[in-house]
Amino acid sequence: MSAYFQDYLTVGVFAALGVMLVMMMLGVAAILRPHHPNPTKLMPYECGVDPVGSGWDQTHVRYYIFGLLFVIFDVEAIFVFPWAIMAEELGTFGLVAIIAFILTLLEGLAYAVKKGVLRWE
Amino acid sequence: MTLLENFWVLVALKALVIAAVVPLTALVLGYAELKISAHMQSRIGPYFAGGRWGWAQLIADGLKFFQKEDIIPDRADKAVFKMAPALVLMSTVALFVVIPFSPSLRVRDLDLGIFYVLAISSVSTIGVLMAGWSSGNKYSLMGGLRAAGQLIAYELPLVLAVVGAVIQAGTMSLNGIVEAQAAWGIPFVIPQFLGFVIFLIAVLAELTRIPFDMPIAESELVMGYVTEYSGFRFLFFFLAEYANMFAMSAIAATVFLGGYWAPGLSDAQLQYLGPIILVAKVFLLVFLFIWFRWTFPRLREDQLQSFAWKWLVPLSVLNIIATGIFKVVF
Amino acid sequence: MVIDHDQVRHLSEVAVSVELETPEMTLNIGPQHPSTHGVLRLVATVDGERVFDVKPVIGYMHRGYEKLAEVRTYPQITALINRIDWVSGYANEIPFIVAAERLMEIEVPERAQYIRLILTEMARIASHLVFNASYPLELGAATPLFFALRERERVLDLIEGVTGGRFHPNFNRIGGVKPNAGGGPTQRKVSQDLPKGFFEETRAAMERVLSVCDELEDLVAGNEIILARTKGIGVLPVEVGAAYGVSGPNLRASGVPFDLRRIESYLPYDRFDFDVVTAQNGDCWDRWWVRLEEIRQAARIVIQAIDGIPSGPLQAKVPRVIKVPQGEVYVRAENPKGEMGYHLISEGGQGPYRLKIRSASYSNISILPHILEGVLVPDIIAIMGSLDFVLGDVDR
Amino acid sequence: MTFEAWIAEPVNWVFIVVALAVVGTAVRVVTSQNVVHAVLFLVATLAGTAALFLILSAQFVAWVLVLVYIGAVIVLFLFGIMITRAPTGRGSGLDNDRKGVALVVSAALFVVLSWASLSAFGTTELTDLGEGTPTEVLGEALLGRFVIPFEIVGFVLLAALIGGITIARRDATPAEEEAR
Amino acid sequence: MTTSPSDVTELDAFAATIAEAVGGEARVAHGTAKVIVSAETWTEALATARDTFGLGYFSWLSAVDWTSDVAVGDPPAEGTSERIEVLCAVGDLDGRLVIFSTDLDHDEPRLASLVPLYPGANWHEREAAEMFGIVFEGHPQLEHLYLPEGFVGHPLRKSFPLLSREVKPWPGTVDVEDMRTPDEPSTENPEA
Amino acid sequence: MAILPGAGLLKGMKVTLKTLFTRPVTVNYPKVKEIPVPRARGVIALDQDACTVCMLCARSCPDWCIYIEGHKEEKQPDKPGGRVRVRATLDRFDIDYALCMYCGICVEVCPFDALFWTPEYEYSEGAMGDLMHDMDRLQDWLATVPEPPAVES
Repeated sequence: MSAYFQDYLTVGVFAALGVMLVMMMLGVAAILRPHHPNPTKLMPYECGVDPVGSGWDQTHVRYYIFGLLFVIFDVEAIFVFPWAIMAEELGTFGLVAIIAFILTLLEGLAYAVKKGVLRWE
Repeated sequence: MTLLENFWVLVALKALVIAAVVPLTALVLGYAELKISAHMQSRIGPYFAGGRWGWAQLIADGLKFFQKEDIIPDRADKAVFKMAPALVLMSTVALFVVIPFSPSLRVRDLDLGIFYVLAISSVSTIGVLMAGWSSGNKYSLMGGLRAAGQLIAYELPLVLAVVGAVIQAGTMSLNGIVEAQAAWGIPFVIPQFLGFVIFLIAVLAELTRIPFDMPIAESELVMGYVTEYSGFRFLFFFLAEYANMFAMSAIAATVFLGGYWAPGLSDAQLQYLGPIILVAKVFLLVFLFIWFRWTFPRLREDQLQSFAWKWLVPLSVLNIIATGIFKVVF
Repeated sequence: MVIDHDQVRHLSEVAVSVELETPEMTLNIGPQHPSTHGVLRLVATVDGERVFDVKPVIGYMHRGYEKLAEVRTYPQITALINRIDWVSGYANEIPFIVAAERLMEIEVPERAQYIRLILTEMARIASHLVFNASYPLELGAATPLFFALRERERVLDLIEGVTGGRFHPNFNRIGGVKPNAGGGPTQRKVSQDLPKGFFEETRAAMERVLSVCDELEDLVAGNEIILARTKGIGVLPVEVGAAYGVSGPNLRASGVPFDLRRIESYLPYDRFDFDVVTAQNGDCWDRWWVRLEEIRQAARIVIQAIDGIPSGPLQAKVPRVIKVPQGEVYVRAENPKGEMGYHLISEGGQGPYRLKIRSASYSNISILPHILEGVLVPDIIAIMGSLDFVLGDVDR
Repeated sequence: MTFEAWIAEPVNWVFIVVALAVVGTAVRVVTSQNVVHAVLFLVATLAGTAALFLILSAQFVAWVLVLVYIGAVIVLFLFGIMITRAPTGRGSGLDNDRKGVALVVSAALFVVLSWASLSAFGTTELTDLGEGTPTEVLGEALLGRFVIPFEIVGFVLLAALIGGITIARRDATPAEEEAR
Repeated sequence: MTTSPSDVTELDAFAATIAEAVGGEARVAHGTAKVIVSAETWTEALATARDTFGLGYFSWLSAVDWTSDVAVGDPPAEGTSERIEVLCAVGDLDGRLVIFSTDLDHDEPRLASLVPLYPGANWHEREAAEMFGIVFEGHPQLEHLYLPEGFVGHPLRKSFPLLSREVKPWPGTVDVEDMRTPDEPSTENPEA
Repeated sequence: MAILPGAGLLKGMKVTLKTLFTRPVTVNYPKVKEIPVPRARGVIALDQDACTVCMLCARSCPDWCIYIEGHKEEKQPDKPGGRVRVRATLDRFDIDYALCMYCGICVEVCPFDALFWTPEYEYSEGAMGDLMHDMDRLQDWLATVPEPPAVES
């Protein structure tokens, strides 16, 4: 098996380990813990009064626009990585190209700031 | 082929070690937090369990959780509710894969190292959102949404802050980054101080610790996305929080503070001193986190967003450009 | 291409008003909530993090003191009323006792008045320290809590040393302060004068209080995060506050020197040199700052009082069984939370015919629906906490 | 390469298992009665796809998938669900009667895509399977041969950003402008 | 010093001026100024107080149940006419305070609400309404404030019994012998 | 609003760091105890011999938590020819600490010095009913009554 596959098999094993830890510990605890459910206990907590509404009411996420910004800048950041490890080899041309790329997007951020998007209403 | 060279035996062994290390870090860091915070507040903190200094306090707490009832609210989305802590813990455990403890002691040295860390750590947010949404509780939902909002604000500075170090090291492998610092003779914190500060702030936000703990903000949202969790499921969030704190501090120490490397030590010495050096650096950072937590209040959601977008992102981009120019021109 | 700006604006408004509009959610804050200081319930109508409307629901702790007072004798009522605002229990007794004394037309000995004043100011320090402890906690900082409570312990120890009670001193008697009690098997009825060493201990404690004020100022006042969370938040204009009956530090933070210690004459405050602390903006920050500064002023008064305390009897001559002559009187005092007053109607019996208790927190939080309109959820806590209320004082 | 030879490779078993899981969760995404569940199945689908990329040696792309899609796009999806009037509770009916049409369209899409990729890469064999493409190669390609498209991507992202801001946000009223 | 404020005469004059302006009667005793007005002129009187005399600080509002029909406590000393007296204390920020008073019918007390004048009267009127059964006309939300929904009775009415005292016998009734000391009052329980 | 990490944050950190190296003020409670002041109202002690069953305390208690029963007893004269005295004897003297509000009125009104405050505080119970202290238990507390403190004049 190649080292590459070993790498990611290990990652897979560890991801599984996280889940297994949860299951194992819950399994052990299941033997010890009591189980006496009653309707009050199973009620969602709402500061001691009966819950109003469903708990799944829609809420106004005011930072939706931030989410949008984030996706776009995340993509940008990812494009920077392949350059970053090769910065020296790619030389001035690479540097100019990546700065042009970054500045293009910073312009977007500046636009967002100017438009007042980065404020909550 | 000896037994130890077999890949599966080796992976199983490492998995066992990490399975022990994760709860252990949570115990040690949790205890450190209890004691340090107590003394910062002129209290003596835990003193009963285990006799001296109450060293067994968290072990007793852990045992207590074994006999706690597992309550899943009847309004909850049960499948998602049960999955959420597993997902959070999974991403935490997976983080431990790449932490290099010495030149050879590590689980795996991934080629993409730091990039892998960033990707995996963003997964836990999905777990938090799941926990918040599935509880069927308003505080949880708001907490989950705040956690997600926080992630989108601070994931970016986190990603951008390491780019500078990657440029300097010319690799994304964590071992490679440490070796680059060793070869250079100074840790990256000195040339990349700005990057380091931004990374630390972003890590604090990622860990939802004060001053960025709006997702759990107990004075507003009771306990945020973990409000409905009890017993062991609650413990998993606790475990994940501290294990994550350890892992992220280790990553920060590796990328910016030279990891297992210390000046003046030979490779052979680093082989066995490495883990101690790394843990010492981790504790330094953890102490800093604890110190922040017990000194500062929390920001408001909108203030945090603007802080990230108006200061951290432009600053980290500037840092990248400056580092790039420095690297290419000089 | 020409962009039709009207068109764009129109589209975006549609997007905002139709798609992004969400149904309102009712969020309960309390009664069992970490930051409501007991059992207060706020029914908030929120949209995301924005609050439209807040309806406080009180009464979870209503104990009916006004009714209970109608069936009790005057000494028994004194024991009850220090439970109204338990954070500054001692200060609650004063206006009631003074009200009864005014109807009986009793002149209280000087020394007793000084002791009352010293303990009242200590109660004020204790109460404001609790505020300084809990307010940063509500903004997320846990440590100031312990610093403030650490020094409050010293003050409470002093109060306990004199009165025997930490929270509920029950130390005032009509005509003076508690003259005696079973003192011990060998020395029976002894005087309850200040215990030996009280003056030095008080002086030392006031030093500590002043130094913890500096510490709190370092921890909280300079903190940029606290400033961001409190400056300009929950601004309360004076006229609005007055129309709601808001009093005490909350009103002084808005800029008026409305301090009943200067206005009324229930205790000899006119002999002391102290500043009435006011601030200008009336926001959360100012309310915090006024209380911190008032601790310093109170410590100043205490030190002046122990320096100038006269000797003499502790109790005026009063009949063994107290009957208050017919009449009615309203006496109000500057309590740590604001105006605390008792409207006492006596028909000549051993107990009052009617006792109306005007408590400060009740009026102070009645302004919540007004002041919380349109704020963010985290600000609810910041503003509510800055009003410094005690549920016992609200519900009575 | 014969099917026997292909199936003899253990890595291809993994591929089959993961691919089946991806298809299964993808089906659940569209059949799920609850939007949030659908999104969570989408997470699983994306994770499976990332695993497929890993098998195909494209490790950078795989983690990009995790970072951008699971870490960012999914969060955006969940936000979107929460701010629109989409029902998020349990068992809220999401069905409609246009399943047939959708099935035909997606089948057609599948055929077209399969045909396109088969005709383009059908005979290409991955020679360095199990090696893991070094990211350096990506960097060289991106800033070398593909530098023009790379810069264009920057502009496309900028356009997306400005478009998003314009649509999702109304301009401040003069009064608000004043207050700023 | 504690028995009377120093500026009694000034207070006397102030109360008299107000009483004259609102057509009421002023009574000052023990440093407390009280202006008695009729129920019809209630809102006018307070509007005058607020606008003409600058009494913009709303201190409190409450009521007294004057009756000889008492379930607990002592009845008034020399009998009284049955009525509900509403008291409202308003002041200014310089320290003057005047208590306005008006008498209402004992069985069906009604009074105009002060909420439009003083928003702070909201809770005080709600409290008075549930405790005494007064109807405040024009109040925006005359619901229970302290008492649970569906509570029957008005607790601060003198005829309302105190349950805790009804269910438990008074421990002081047990008597071995008459140990009354000369200055001790009759063993009448002051609370029963 | 933008926040730059500034001097204020560092100032606060200095305070907490300084406290980290000072002695804590709390004590290790069951092992170390803080001594309450002599006047502290912890629990009420009863001197049975001094009590004359006058009921003053029970009558003046605001929440009726004192229960007293007694009977008359004839006491023969010490020396022959003396008068036969009638003496009230205590049968029951209970204080219900679940109800008591520690106001101290009973101690104050007692004309015969039969009741005393003592600062003892460790008498919490698992069940509310156990907080009813009978006369023997109250008598036991008498040993813990401290000397009154000296006073300032």
